[in-house]
Amino acid sequence: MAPKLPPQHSLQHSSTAVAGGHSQHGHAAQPKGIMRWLLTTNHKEIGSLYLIFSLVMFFVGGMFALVVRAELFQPGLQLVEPEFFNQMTTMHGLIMVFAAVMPAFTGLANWMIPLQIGAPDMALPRLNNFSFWLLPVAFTLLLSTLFMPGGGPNFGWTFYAPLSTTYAPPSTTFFILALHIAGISSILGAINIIATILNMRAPGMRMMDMPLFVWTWLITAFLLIAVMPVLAGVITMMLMDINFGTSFFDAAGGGDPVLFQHLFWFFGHPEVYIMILPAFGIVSAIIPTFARKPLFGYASMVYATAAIALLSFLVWAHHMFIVGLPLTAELFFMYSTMLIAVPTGVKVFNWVTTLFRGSISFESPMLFALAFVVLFTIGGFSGLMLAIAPADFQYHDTYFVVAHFHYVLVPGAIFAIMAGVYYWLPKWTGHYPNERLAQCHFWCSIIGVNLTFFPMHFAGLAGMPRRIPDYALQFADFNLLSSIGAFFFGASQLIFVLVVVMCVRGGKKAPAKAWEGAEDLEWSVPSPAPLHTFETPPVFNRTHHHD
Amino acid sequence: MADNNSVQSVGVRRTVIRTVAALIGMFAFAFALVPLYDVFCRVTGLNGKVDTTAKAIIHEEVDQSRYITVQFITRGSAGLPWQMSVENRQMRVHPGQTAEVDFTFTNNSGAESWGRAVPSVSPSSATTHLRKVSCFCFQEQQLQGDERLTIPLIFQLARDLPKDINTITLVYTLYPVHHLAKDISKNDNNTIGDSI
Amino acid sequence: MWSVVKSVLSALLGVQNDLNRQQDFSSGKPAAFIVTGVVITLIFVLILIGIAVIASR
Amino acid sequence: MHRSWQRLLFITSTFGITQAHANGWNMPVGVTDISQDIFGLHMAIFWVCVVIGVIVFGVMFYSLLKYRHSKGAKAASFHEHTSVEVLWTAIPILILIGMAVPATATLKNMYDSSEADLDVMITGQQWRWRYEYLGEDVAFTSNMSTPREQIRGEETRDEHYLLDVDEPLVLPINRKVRFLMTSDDVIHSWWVPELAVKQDTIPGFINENWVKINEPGIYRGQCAELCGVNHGFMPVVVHAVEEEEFEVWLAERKEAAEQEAMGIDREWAMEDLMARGESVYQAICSSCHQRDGQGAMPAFPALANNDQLINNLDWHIDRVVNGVSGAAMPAFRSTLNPVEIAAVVTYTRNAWGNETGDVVQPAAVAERIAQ
Repeated sequence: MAPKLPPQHSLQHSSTAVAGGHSQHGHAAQPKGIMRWLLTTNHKEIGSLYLIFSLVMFFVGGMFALVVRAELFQPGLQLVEPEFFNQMTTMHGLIMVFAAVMPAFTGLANWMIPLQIGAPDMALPRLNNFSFWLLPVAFTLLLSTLFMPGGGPNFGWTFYAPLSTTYAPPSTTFFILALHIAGISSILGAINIIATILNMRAPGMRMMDMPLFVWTWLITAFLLIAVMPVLAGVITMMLMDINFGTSFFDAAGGGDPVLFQHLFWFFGHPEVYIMILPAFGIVSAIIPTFARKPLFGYASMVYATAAIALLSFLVWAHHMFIVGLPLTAELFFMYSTMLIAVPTGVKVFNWVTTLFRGSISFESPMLFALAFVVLFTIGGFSGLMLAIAPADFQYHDTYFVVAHFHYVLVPGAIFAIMAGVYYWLPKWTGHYPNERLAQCHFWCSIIGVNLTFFPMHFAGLAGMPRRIPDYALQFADFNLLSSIGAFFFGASQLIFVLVVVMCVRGGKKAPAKAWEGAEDLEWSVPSPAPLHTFETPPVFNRTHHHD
Repeated sequence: MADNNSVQSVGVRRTVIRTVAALIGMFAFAFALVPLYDVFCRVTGLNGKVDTTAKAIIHEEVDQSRYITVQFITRGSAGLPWQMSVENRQMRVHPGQTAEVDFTFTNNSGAESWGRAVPSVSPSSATTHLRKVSCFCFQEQQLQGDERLTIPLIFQLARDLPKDINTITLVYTLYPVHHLAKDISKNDNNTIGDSI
Repeated sequence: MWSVVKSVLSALLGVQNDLNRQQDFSSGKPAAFIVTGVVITLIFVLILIGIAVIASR
Repeated sequence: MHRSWQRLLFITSTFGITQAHANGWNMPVGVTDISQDIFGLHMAIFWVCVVIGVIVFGVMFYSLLKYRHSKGAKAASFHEHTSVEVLWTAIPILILIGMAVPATATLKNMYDSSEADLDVMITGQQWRWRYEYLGEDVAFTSNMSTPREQIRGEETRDEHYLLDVDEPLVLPINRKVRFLMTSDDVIHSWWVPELAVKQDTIPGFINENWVKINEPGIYRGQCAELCGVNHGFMPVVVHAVEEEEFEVWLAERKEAAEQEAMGIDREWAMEDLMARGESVYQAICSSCHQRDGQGAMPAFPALANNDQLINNLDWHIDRVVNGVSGAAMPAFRSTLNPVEIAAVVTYTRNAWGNETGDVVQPAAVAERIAQ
């Protein structure tokens, strides 16, 4: 999420990273200006592009959320019509999932994976450029549907058929196309990451020596490879239902609307883990650094991540407890969902045990990581409650669910991204972020997040359904609090932009090893990291690592 | 170093080929899930989906010890000017007994049209124990203008019907069938100015 | 073989100590672990289905 | 056995928070055995989470305070401990099994809809509910009755803002009522929190659920699945009454239906049709075509000054009776009776400047519906 301009002086630095690497032919003829960014194949520049893009989209999606919260500020319809309200909830979800969180993780992967495994660049640099530039195309197309006749997608980010097929606005075909392009971008990114991690590690670095961020991203990339094609399949079926008269999801033609949900959640549940596993990796890097103590149970963490990824394919129908599944299916998915709490719990216990008997300091990355552990766990608890199928008959499609997944995604995924940005900013820019402002950002965000999402638990339990533009009077107090919190949270993210911009432009100089307890390979290159690093593979020194 | 590079690029190529193969496989798998799901539904009765192929009557001893109430519900849908009615809205049968009930379709408009009755059974655990020997729901029906057609449904409940089931509801929803030539007119209906 | 199964089972629980892990990774047969992992996952699914079927009786 | 286990859970878990329900902060306990079981499960898992949370966060914050770098804490270097790891894997599994047992029992109970005394078919439509008492010849639709002026803030909002309907579903207490649920268009979800019934209604497919209400009262809920523009405006109201009262009500409804049926044969005056038509229009049609017939493009065309409608009476009746396939316009042939269809057609043909002067008689509509 950080707009970080790669160092302009990098050409002089190009071979200083590790002595001996001579710049390859072609570096001298770098295009300038816009063409440099359009054509760049450098993993750091592309990483920055991803992060800038996702930050912009984070604010676009955030604006949509604020429209929703403004309308829900008090009962009655004041600002927008229900039709536009539905477009806003849908777009908020789509943009945040596909254009903010996922590209932010890909951006961090682009920047950090080569640095953490001692590779000179990603395995497929030109593909890397292409997969980034697909994103602006996809989301310009998606956002443009808002201006088409009939409006943009208005059927929720889960786009259940037949509301998204037979009863959808005409722009749905463009929505499908946009999602296809974004999906291809994610797939290409995943291929690149897998190829990089499997083939480009520094000599001597085995799989079990890799930092956890690399491990979690490897598993995430496999998840992407497995489920993005399923999403592509589902939206292709929708496209055919809408335009070519098939009836995959239309009961009238012998299809089945419930099939859509099975297929969607077969993609959708692993997708949830795609958005959280890299966050686990970031937090697992930050907590040991600031506790000055090795990560507790490194191997368990890797295995738990793999176990979560495998289990994520077995739990999809817990999103569908009330569609009328047979009893046996209901029980199966309840049990498998409850079991996923075990490896997730293992991770939390490992982080807490890493803190135990450490030597802990509280710089801004650590604050965000600690908030992640606490608030993600709270989201996990409500997830455990939702797993109890009979109780889910009451929770399903209420604000309780909204509270649950926002706790997992906002102070979960997004806080982890911000923690990662603060953690690696010294490496990217050569300057420490302004600690006072960063702490201010942290405390504002903590207050804002909890004020926004905690009351939603109560609203949901009291009976408020999701995705309604207006509500009964007994929900008024909760919504008032949530709306105030949302505007406060939104405004406090401007501090984040300020910190990042200030950090790019100057600040306290950071040494190569910017944090006292940091051990991974990225801290062996100078800060700011020159444009080209590890052109000669580094010597991997295992004693500094996990065993 | 050049050696190392070529080893790497071979590795990268191999990884790319494998992941792309996996991608294509998963995309195909998504489409394969459609028929798989169908088969799965019919085998397990999930979703109350009924096997739409005729079954042979199995001659088995009628279980006189219990009665099952079978309810019939007929529903219309938008766009098809047909009326569907059933002679008895419910009947009581013994498991193992073969039963017959007449359904009447009436086309209320002057033009011919095609329709299909989509069946659904509740509770879904009864689905696999319901044998339809003959059903109008197996295929699309055509009715001429103002035509009235009576078609019997012949079915049998299997003796091994779970003991806790005492009521079975069969629901038929009539949907219009748009044949290729008619698809264009269907799309016309979707255009704004035309519909009310 | 038994040690492979044991390692995969402990991996599913997310529990493995460094010593065993070193042994696993020096055995140099990743395929064995992957196959065992997939088989154990399938067995796990079947057991879960079995429990669900029995419980729904 | 399961039941006593659940009662125990219920009693222990309600301890100390009996006021939560009254405050509207927590899930309602509800008025059925199932809803009480669910509430028990909810509170039990909640307390399990609280206890785990206190322990985990306790250790975490203890470490954060005790082992501060600024206080000169020296880091230890341990990074694994197999027996502790086995323990913290095993304990959650045991807790989860402990939760799964009562949850399974409740779920099985919820799925047992056999031996029902009354069957009600619930059909979701954009954006209203239709209720049919199977075998009783009583059926009606239930629309939100909260006036538009309250939504727009032109009037004070009353106590049951957005949760009031013109015709509630009336059910007897102490009797097992089976719901058969389906939909005419998109997926809806019928939900009443105090009955703990939430079930998707799916076009072309049938779902089952059941309820046995213990206490008379009025219970309110809403559609829980996004179903289009007016998803937020299709409330559910259930009026649970004593069994005798229910029988009386059912008899009255049957009689009223017969009265209505007789109305088909008589000749109706234009004013009567217009008056009746206006109330039908505002209840049923106005959510899409708007109160003034101006429609909401592109999905809902205007009826006022619609040339096709004005010039073609047959087409107009056909659209109302048979609907439009693949569009939002449902077939009203089984939802509205011939009198209502005739009235609403007459009304739309003579309102908002559509001065055709046509009077459509119920008998003509009835003939169209069933020959």
